[in-house]
Amino acid sequence: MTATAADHRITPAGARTETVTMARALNRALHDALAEDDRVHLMGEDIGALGGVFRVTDGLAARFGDERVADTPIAESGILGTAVGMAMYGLRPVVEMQFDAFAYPAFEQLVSHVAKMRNRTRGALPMPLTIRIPYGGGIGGVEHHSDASEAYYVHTPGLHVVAPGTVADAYGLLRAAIASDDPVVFLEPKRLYWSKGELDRTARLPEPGTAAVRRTGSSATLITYGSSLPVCLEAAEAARAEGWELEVVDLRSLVPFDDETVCASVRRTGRAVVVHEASGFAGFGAEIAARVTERCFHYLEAPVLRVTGFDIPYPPPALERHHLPGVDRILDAVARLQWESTWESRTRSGGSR
Amino acid sequence: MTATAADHRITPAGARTETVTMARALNRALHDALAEDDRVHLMGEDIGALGGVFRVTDGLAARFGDERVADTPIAESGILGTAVGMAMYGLRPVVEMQFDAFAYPAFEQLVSHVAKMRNRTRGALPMPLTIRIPYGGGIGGVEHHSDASEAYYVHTPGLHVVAPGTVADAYGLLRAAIASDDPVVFLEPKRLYWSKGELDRTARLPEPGTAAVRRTGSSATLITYGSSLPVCLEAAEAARAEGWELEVVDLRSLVPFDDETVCASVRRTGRAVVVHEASGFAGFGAEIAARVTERCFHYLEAPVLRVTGFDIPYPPPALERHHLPGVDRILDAVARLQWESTWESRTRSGGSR
Amino acid sequence: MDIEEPVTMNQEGLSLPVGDPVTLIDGAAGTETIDAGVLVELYRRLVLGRRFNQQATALTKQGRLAVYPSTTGQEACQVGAVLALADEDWLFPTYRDTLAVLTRGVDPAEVLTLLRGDWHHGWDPHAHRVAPLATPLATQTVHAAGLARAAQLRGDSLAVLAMIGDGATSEGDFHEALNFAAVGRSPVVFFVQNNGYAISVPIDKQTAAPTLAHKAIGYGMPGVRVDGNDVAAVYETVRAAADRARAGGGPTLVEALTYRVDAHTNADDATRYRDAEEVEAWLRRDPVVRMENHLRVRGLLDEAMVEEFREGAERMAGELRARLSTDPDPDSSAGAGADALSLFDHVYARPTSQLLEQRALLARELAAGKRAAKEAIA
Amino acid sequence: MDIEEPVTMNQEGLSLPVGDPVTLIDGAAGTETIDAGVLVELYRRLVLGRRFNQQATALTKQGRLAVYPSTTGQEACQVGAVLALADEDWLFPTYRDTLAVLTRGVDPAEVLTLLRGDWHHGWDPHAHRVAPLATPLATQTVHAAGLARAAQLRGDSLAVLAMIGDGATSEGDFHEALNFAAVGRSPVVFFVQNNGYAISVPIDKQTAAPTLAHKAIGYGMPGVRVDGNDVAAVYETVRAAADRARAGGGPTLVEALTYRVDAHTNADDATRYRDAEEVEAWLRRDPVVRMENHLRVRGLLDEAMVEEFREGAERMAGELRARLSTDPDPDSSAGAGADALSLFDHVYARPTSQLLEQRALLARELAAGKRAAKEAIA
Ligand SMILES: Cc1ncc(C[n+]2csc(CCOP(=O)(O)OP(=O)(O)O)c2C)c(N)n1
Ligand SMILES: Cc1ncc(C[n+]2csc(CCOP(=O)(O)OP(=O)(O)O)c2C)c(N)n1
Ligand SMILES: [Mg+2]
Ligand SMILES: [Mg+2]
Repeated sequence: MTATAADHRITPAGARTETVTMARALNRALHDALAEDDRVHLMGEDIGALGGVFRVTDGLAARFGDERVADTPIAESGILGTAVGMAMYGLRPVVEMQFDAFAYPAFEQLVSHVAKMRNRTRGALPMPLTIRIPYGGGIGGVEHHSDASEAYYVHTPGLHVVAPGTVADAYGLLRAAIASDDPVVFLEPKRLYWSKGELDRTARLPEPGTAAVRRTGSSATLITYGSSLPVCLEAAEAARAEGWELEVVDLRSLVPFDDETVCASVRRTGRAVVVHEASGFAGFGAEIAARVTERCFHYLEAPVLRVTGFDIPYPPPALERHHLPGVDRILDAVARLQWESTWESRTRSGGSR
Repeated sequence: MTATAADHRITPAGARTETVTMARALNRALHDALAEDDRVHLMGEDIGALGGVFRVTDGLAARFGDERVADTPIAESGILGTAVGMAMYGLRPVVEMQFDAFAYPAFEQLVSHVAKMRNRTRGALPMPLTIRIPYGGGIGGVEHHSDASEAYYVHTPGLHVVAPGTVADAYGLLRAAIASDDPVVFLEPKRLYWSKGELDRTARLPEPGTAAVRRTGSSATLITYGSSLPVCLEAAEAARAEGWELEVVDLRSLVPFDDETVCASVRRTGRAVVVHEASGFAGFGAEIAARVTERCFHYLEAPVLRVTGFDIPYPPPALERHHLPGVDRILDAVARLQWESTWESRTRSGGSR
Repeated sequence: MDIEEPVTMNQEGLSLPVGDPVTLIDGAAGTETIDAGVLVELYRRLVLGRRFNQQATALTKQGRLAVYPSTTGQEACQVGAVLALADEDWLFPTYRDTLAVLTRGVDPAEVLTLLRGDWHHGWDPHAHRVAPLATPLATQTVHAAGLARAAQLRGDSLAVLAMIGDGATSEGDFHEALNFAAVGRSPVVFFVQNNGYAISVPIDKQTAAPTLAHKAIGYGMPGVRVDGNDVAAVYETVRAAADRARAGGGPTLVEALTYRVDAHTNADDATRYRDAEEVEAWLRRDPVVRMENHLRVRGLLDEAMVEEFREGAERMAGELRARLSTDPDPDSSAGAGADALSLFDHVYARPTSQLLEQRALLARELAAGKRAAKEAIA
Repeated sequence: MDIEEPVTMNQEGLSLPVGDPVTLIDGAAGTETIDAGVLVELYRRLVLGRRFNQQATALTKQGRLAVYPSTTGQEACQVGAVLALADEDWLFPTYRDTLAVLTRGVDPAEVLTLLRGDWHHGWDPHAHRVAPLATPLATQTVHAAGLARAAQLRGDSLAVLAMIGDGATSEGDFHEALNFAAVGRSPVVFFVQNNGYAISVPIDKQTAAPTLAHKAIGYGMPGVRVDGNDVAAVYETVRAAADRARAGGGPTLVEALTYRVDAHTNADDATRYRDAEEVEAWLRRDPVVRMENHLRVRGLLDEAMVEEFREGAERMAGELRARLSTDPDPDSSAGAGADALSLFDHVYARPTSQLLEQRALLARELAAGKRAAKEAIA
């Protein structure tokens, strides 16, 4: 029960780097975790013979048997609740929720038990659980298949919340999540399942709770995570043409939050835009904007702006592109960062930057 | 189905004002709604003969019969889900969840159906539902009896979210909620159930979506709602001794949000503290701070601060007083509003205020 | 003291109040109590339904539907259960029950609005007394219990048909729905299509119950099994249960034994989890062929009628193809979704000031010809 | 076709595999298969349990407990079921089952930690193999199924006793727990204390099932009813079910018929929803008195033993009174909750930087003697 991320680093058996999809990287992470720790058990709907509707568990039941990789009845509260009991017995369950909206039936188990069990028992019953949830839209899914539900989870003390934006992180963060002694809500950006990247399974796992600066720039900071990372990188590229050098911070870990990396960037640039695809109102972007403002107020040339999904139920496929933050909407927000004020405020706040 | 708040105003049958507890005011609101509109049906656990664990439905089953005021099986998803079906048939169900944490089993029905039904059917199936949830702590309740869960609801498009802080609003907002053609999550501050105030049932109902300025002041604005309102009023009183005149804005309606009233106040005072008892991280206060900052940036002398519950599971009774925002913690935050900066920035931003 | 073994799925000679599956069409008689016109109509609808499945599948391959969960093989369930309803009754379909909705008289294009990705829902629920297709499994069964309760409270006599798959019976909401309906003696017919699979998961990983109909016992309602590939048996069983419900007799649980011949949806690969032989065996029990044979044996169907029905189905398919070959029309009831600004219209009865701001933002973007999130989404 | 009426609660001569409630102690024999020492121990624990209930109720009146849900009248269930467990077995209690936890050997003060308002939970779950008292109804039954599953997967032979009230069987989680356990043939004994009420709501508004034990049928597990005021019958039934579970026979559902003699909790007023006569009738079936009479008839109990047990119970009560008469001691395992800064210690394995900041804020406040939220909370 005291395994840490470090224990699970792979001993290089001949270093290997491969170009894989994010789905494949996740598959590899599950494979390696199952192989290394016999307390790891996978549970979910259609994760066995079918390999999951996104094929993330492809081949794992064949390799590890249906006790390690178990198809369950369709009952999300039952899945998560039995995982709680399994964790109490010392196992490390990895649960798959088939789509974000289908995790809602498990909400009571998540909030009232998974998140609280360690605390209420003063450490006697830790919950080394990983809850994999494919999240977000952009894949042409019909209603209830594209929710971005992270705001519910980040507000629940006791949970870690993680969302990879790159192939390497998909592997590394999932390994770290399974190795964590705390419950981790692991949000897999559906839109990026088929995106490709380099994977080196022998690389050091990302330190839990750390953000990554994906691109440096001095004009303003884009703060983002998960499915919005590629969009922000694209926007940063496009911004060059307008004369802006945008820094892109990829949170990776939503909880715990890496105040240090985020604030260091914003203090450097003096401007920030938060980007995520979930609805904006009381979305996670509100927390980011509020805490960055609290901590960096005197460095800010403009309010921290948010580019998010609208405050509407996720739209049908024909309209989802209007809802999701795109490059132009991000650039528009960057344009509204009160560039005209720079000279005046530079004079005003002088040495503070 | 098109009844509006106005239709439900009471024709004065001899104006009467009485001093009642908030629980009693809520009881009166339910009574009057049942009496005036035979589509109103109450459902919940122990709301019949017992009158609810907080006695909010006291006497209603005896008066209106057990078809109008129905004890249900213990199954919150079933309660809310059947209410959805009843609303589809044209009724106006008023559902009671016994305690905040016991609303979680109904989360899927709330998020995936109650909140979305009108939108997905382009208005064909409105959801004129009221979901009464006793919320928050401070009553010495054991675990799972004191959650402040508003952040989950305010982030869910399609729901209205309301939290009265006064006896008069308890009556008025509940009448307005039941009269609304949209689903309303009605958060009843448990701590205030036995607080007393004046009730005039013939008074005009509060306009949905409007905040109320409970106390005027020029030094800074406290933005709050529900159970934290009395604490803020007390803090404002205490602040006088320190030379601060605090304005107190009571949101009443969390969704829709009254940007106008809130921002007008903050623009006037130049400083703001948001107070609520829910955990701060990604709590509703983050949205308030973020949107106030977006809209009032150039008027702000200091970042909008938040005084909230800690980011921990709600503590046991012996320790809850440390968790809940109290007068001293609010005053400390007010003290951190960078009073030393006033002169400099007044000079800087000159005419903007 | 010893605990007696429970009745198991394979145990013979159950002494439980759940009998063998009702079958009517395998002899020449068996359907004689049913009006001949109804029998022929059941068949005609099966033919239409089969064609609808084929057409929808084809449209999906052409990219005209986002996704299609086919009911090929399950037509007898979809048609028989719905034709058994009276006008005043309500239908609560789950995501697969497009054919049930069609059979209820909803315009084929409106049936497919959701799956077309155009808007979340297509038809007027009140006009047809048909709730939206429910995607979150089992949630609609609770709505059905609630609507049935509301009708009771209003003194209206009607029945509510709540359709659900075998896998979805594992959800807590199924339990709560049956319990609410039973406690309230509400007029609901819970109709489980046991097609053997929940996507890839076979029924024996879903439940250890002797049959799904046995679940009725724990709620104090009757449980009945029916041959789900026998349209007359489905019709007759649901009719009896609905009559009973309307008469104040309370809810019934019906389990229809059938098979999902196609993959779960067009996106699924069924070869990963089941054998071709299994499918073959069920193809021999094809509900359309069985009914055709039965009607021929009973002399109720001739070549001309077969041809006429086939042509009618072709016509329906052709029209559907034509209507779905173009992009959604924002002004038609089946296509209003394509109007981007309508995204804000129905979130609330009146848009909040926040939504009006957001609508204005999008309007400005559209007017300025800004690129939306991705011209081509993955 | 007609739908057959379901079996109802009052119907005689059920042909279902759920028989009459098991009763053992009302004759002189009936308990002869149970070891005499066990019978006497069951009685001793009943006496202790009754006294524990009285003491806890008194402490509540004195404001030493925040709330107390009494098990007076239900002692036979709490004692019989738990004594039937082997050491390696696990117990999953619900919020009312304090006496079950006590019977499992947990220190009385630790049993009451939650209800004292001191910390959320008192004892070491692993040392006693007892999960925390579960407040959100029925959620613990799913945990029980999961732990049982884990033991199976690890090849460990043990049984898990999941306790639940009659009202809580309406929750979806109960359904999901039974289903998971049945599908996995996991070693769980689901033990429902049917005490007639869920707070104020009588059982017939909770379910229309003939009996709660009938619910077993829908999951493919045995269902048994037992006289819940007969401690020997409860013991023997749970023992058999647990043996069966440990031996790989899978789960069992046991319904124990009993009565909640006191109000729901000290905060409740039972006169609002039930008659004194009803309570009177059940008082005549008092589980402690019945067992005492039975043991006397069987010659297993004499005056000296009765006196000895009474004294033992008095001692336990006295000690409990003494220990709970002072404010919680932050350094004892039963009282560490009163340390304000410990609020941040166990949210995560290691506190986040955010929590450390908040902890520092509170530490500064405490050091500066700041007033907490309210000196006297409502
Ligand atoms: C709450 C919920 N969980 C998971 C899903 C994903 N899902 C869609 S269909 C399906 C299988 C349903 O099986 P069954 O009930 O047997 O219906 P069938 O597909 O066979 O018609 C699953 C798991 C969902 N839609 N809703
Ligand atoms: C999910 C949930 N809903 C509601 C409650 C509130 N509640 C506490 S006890 C209780 C009644 C339980 O009745 P029953 O299961 O019969 O147990 P008993 O009290 O009779 O022991 C209720 C409704 C809760 N604790 N959890
Ligand atoms: Mg199926
Ligand atoms: Mg009870």
